[in-house]
Amino acid sequence: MVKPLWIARDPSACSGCRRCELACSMHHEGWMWPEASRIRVFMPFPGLEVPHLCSQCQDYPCVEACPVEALSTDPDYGAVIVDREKCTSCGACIRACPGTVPYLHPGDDKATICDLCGGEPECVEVCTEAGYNALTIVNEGPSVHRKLYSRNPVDTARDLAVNMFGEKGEEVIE
Amino acid sequence: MSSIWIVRDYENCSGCRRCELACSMHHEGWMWPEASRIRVFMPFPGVEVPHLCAQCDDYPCVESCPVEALSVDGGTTAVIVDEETCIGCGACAKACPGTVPYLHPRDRKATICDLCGGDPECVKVCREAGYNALRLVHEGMSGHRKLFARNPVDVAKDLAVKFFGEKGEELIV
Amino acid sequence: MTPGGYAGKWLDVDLSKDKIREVEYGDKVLEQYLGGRGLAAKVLWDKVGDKYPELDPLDPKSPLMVYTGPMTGIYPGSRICVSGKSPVSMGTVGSTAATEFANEIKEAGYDGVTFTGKADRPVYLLVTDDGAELMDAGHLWGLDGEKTLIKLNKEVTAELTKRKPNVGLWKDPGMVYIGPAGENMVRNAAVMAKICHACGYGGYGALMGSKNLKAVVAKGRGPLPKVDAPEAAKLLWRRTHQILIGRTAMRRQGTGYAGYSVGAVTSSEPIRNWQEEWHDEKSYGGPMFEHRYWVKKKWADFNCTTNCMKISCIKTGKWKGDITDMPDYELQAYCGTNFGIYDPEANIHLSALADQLGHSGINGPNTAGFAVELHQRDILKDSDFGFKPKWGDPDTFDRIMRMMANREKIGDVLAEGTYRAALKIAEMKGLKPDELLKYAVHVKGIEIGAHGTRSDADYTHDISYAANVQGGDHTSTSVDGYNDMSGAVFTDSAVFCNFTYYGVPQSLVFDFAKAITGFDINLHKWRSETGPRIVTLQRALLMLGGPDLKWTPVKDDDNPPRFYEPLPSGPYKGKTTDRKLVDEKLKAYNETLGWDERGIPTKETLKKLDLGFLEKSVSKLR
Amino acid sequence: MTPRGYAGKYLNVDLTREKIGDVTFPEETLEQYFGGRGLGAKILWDRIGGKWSEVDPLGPENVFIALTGPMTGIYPGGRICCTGKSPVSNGTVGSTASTEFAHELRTAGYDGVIVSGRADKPIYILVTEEGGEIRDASHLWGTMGEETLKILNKEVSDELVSRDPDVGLMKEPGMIYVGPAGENMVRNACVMTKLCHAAGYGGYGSVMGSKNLKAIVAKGRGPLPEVYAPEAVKLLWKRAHEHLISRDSFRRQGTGYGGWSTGNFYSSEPIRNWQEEWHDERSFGGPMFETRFWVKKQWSDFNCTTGCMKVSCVKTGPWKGAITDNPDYELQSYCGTNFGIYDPEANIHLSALIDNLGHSGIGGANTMGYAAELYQRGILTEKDVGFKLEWGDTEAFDRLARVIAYREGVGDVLAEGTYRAALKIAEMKGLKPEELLRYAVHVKGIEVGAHGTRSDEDFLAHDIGYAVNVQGGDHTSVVRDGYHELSGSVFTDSAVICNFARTPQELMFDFAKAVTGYPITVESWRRLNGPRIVTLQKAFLLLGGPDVTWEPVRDDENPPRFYEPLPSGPFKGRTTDRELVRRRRLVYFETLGWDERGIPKKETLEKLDLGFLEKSMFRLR
Repeated sequence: MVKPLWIARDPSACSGCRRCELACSMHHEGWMWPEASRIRVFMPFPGLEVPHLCSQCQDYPCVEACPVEALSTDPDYGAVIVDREKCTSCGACIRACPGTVPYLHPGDDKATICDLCGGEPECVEVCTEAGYNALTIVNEGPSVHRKLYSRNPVDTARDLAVNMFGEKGEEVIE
Repeated sequence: MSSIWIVRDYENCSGCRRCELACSMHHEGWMWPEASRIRVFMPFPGVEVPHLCAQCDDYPCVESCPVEALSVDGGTTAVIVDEETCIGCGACAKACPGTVPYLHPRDRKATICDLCGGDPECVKVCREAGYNALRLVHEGMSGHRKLFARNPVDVAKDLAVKFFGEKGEELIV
Repeated sequence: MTPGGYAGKWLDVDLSKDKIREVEYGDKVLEQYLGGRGLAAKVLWDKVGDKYPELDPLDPKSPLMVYTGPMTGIYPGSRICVSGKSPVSMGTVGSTAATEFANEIKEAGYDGVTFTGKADRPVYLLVTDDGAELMDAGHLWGLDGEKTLIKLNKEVTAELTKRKPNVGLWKDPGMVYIGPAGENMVRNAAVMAKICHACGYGGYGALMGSKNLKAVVAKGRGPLPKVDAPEAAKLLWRRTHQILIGRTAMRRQGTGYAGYSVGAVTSSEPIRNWQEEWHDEKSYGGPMFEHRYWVKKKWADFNCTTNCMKISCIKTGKWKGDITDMPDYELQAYCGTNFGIYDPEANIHLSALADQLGHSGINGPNTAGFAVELHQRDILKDSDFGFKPKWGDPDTFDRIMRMMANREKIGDVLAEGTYRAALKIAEMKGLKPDELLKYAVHVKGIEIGAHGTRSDADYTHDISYAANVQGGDHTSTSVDGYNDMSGAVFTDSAVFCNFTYYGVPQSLVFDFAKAITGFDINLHKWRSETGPRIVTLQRALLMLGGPDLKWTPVKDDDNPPRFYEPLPSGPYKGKTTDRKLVDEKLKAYNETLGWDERGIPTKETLKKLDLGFLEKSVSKLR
Repeated sequence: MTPRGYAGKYLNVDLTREKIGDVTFPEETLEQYFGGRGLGAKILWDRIGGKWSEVDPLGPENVFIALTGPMTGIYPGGRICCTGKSPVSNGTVGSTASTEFAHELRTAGYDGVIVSGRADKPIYILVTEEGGEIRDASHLWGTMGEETLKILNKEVSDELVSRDPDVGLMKEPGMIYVGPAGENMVRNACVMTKLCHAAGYGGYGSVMGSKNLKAIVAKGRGPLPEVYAPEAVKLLWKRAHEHLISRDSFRRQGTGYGGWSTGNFYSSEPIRNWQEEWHDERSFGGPMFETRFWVKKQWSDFNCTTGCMKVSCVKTGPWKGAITDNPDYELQSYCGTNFGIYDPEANIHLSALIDNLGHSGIGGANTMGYAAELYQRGILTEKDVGFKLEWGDTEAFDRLARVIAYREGVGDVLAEGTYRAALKIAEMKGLKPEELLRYAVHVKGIEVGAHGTRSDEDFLAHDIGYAVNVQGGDHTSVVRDGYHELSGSVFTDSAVICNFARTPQELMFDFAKAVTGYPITVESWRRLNGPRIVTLQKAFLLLGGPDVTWEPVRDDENPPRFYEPLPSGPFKGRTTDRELVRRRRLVYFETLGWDERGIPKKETLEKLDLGFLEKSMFRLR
């Protein structure tokens, strides 16, 4: 059984500091590279920051969609693992993902997906250190709700806008 | 003991009132919400406001006491009530900009937060539950503190507008 | 000497004669029935006795109990229990809701109130440290839940401040109240609290309405009652909270994510009056409620760190300004998928409306769904409604719920609850009752909670409702006559929240109960003696029933007909409740509880459980 | 080899000839001037230094420069620095604002954008890894800040996705833009970004407006520039954030609590155009903003954990839908107490309006307060203004802001900024300039920040703070002693990082050294880099022109009002000590190696490697 670990995310608590992007890219790429971070913070309108990362859907649509089996799931925490040699940058996993989370790496153009840092995500560390708790580790097993979190960040932002700004919220995002 | 203050973030208050229980258990020995030095008001369900002493820089309550029953703890800056001297006249409650002090249900003595001598119980249970509506900070005296001595109904009116927008203005009358 | 956890005094209010007395119950009765659901059934019998079958629940003589329990306020998740002869099942239901009223009335020095008689004008009872008094509620009659609460809050706080001006600020009083549905004696109306909490099952809103009792308000300044072993209680209090704080998913999602998962995963969610139980509408997922509508994500009741409650608010569009909780799963299902609605905003509106009108969020919409299915099957026509009802159309159900609350047109018939409405409509349309009862999803008159039995993947199975003395009440379903005796029967009698019971080791909870009360109370004794005593008493009252209907043993100890139709869709397509298994387990259940094969308590069992006083009436049933 | 910490090239845009190319600067220049405020001054000298006095700041020859610094994006609190010849002071100001535009530019491979000339129709510049391009902005011209941001966000995101469709979701671009005030060349208009962030001082919004330049948008996907010692930087980065996270009260309050405390504690808050500086209106206290209006309580800029920004939203009443930041202290005071307004809701509305119009929250509101005082004193009548302009009347100041932004009626005069408006109105009314300049609270044309010097209790502003500041009334770069502030605001505006994200100086300078590899120390910056930049800016200020040139010593002075005794509060009767200002001015000039009139001496110019200034400075001595 996959060890229970998931990154619970609360966009309304996100401050927009993007330290998760920096911590993640420093960990995986060796240097600050927001666009190569597995977690990217979208800001369709100032104040509406939405951390966007893989939710490890229990039916893994991206893994199913890959024509060359470059994607697999890690046995411990159920993260999606990308085999960068096999990946042909065709973008099938991007289209298959309900939230369009994967993207092609600006460096090697390969599909880039969160691997949960082997169980101790860097993004969660810097977020909890700063006390925002927009990202928190929860010891919960796979559930159907995870896939629901895989949404287009603009849709999440539209909801946040209404929650924060009321009626005006409906006008701030085209 | 460095000067401390309890930061209160009303928006995070869940309404569980464990602070009332922890405080009364500490001071009275048993669960007694109405004898807790911090009391959670709920003018409308969902709009909970923890109401406690803010240790104003000019201590209007201490000044107003006709029998000098109130004094200030030099270390924690908390207001200390001398129960023998207190005659339960309620002058301190009237003098307080937020009407925080109240007369103890048992003996009608003025009851005000003493910051548990520096390690407040209410903050502990709030932090334990992860709400952080009450946070302890080590900060010197500041004029801003007095601004937090507000009537909980006024605070609730503001919270209601933030939560519910226009509807918020009708909820707390 | 009052046992630990009890204030020691109960109020006995005769509304006809405006007389308020204080009564006490001996240690023996308290140890045998504890409080809430158990004590209410005993007090009901003591007041009515063998004339029970002739007593019309909505008659002034019918008593209404508003009871706490010894653990209320002290154990996490304090609730109030409302009970009496149920206008719906003719038995009794321990109907609970979380509200500060519960700990406030204990702080005022009372464990509960028993109402009898009927007030000549709308009144509300105000309980304070100085005693109880009846106050005029003329200006509150007819108001919806929200306005009632706002007005009462201000009025009572002002009154208390006037009486004791210089004690400092008065905190807000706790209260339970009824909405228009209760006032108009809609049979399954609820007793409301805190805008969106409800004692939903049993129809006690109608009972309050029948007594012209608009609300019961309490404000106390005393401590919570002393306990038998304070230090042990404090230790167990901390330990319990640590466990509750550890349950991250429940705290984060509450039941607000189940509107999607109960349908998609366990295929046991009511869809269009239970015609289906599976759906995969992603638009109805938890995040779609959370991001757009939850304005408060951690809302807790007194002394609870589960904070499973959330507050939703619609800020734009037609229903701008609607406020309710997340909505919790039962209303996400019944005011959503049960209407064929998968839009969170419409669901929040209909849930808020059900709460404001004072409907039970489960029973009211069940009847509304039943009515629209009758229209779908061409038994009810557009003329009966005054418009063309459509599945999935929020306005349809908005109008039906208002019509039911105000008893307008077909609403007057539907206000009698699904079972009686089915009988009445059969009469009106000249059809055989069974042709309508086919679509009525209820057990013993009580509309079933939003957990089906057909997929068998949910926690509700074969005899969960069939053997349940509280009929369709999903919060106290039957299992095997032993384990379920220490479930809701215990939590509804000690009166604290089910959600803070499951997930905490039962041994810890019973140690806590012992530390509080000092009674010799443990898991086995509760499962083999105290639990069965309460359930047997409830069974007797249920089977005595009357005056307008009586349940037939065995025949009515069954699931609704629909629960034997195969599931039409989803991963469990074709599966249904196994009737043979139901019969078998029902026999085993009766046997375990010492009832005969028709489910009537035997003479020996009554004696063993110290229920001898029932023998005279029960013997007539055998 | 690209210098460490730099992307390595700057985008050079000539709008008249629509020519776009890359330009680089020798490593020695980067080591001396670093970036932002410093490098901007050097570029300006190289481009138009020779004919500085003749260059019209609102003419095509002026150069609009948006620069980052080596530490931008890497050190907490990334910002962009806008500079050029200032239409307000005729000198230069390193005007910074926090924005994603800064690090997006760097990840696109550029350290800055240098724009000269003037486009014939409204355009905006898009910078990506493929380079810079000029795109039509006619559909954007005239839109308010919020609209511009929404439309551009969508337009550029769609464009970039269409160019590379299967790369996955494209994050939003970063952008700086101007509002109607900038388009209509209101002199002190600012460069806006991220809805409510502004490069407020210097009036560079009008410079963009004068070039028909509506916005500059950047989107990069590369890493942040390589640094000299990566491991050291990562360690220092962690320690810097630990320090920022430890400042609890500032993270909680941001500057949103200042609207009450600056007035009440320090008696240095502008009230009704600085007629008073003390107030005790509790309705304007921090909690009154926080509880009712702050819908987001920790809003941070790129790579910063201070989270001093907050998002406010007015949800009810006539101004329903107004969205802005806390407002930060400068706008709480200037768009609040300065108008005699103590209602948080009105203050949020006016701050949001001023941001959306593209006014500078300080400059624009100072001019509006000035007009209101002239109205109070009867110099400007209801006929002149077109409506009643009473203190505390939010509607009136709402209209006034729009009238100035669209240069309607008296707005056209007031759009020239407080100083020039004073001169013009004196002319119109036939009064002596002094009679009008008495109420104008500016230094070197730049309206003074919301920190008065009279109480001497303020934590920022004291005697010569503004008087000898080469950026005039700019409160973020007030002078302390010609020594400390050089390693303070001069450094942060050249490294282009946020003033509020300051950590202990050794940590910041170790960080700078680890990023660039240059042998920077606090000492070297205070003795060489700092004075060099400030002296170059002083030269620009002295050359001045074409319409105004500041008189040495006479204009190195506080505004007249700062010598009137305080009329109220605990420091009633106190005022700035003119004699102390005179003495400390001389000490300041001496510290920086300038003569007693503030003209840089020949040997100072040699020492600071500013020999190229000698010819023009000689003429002034």
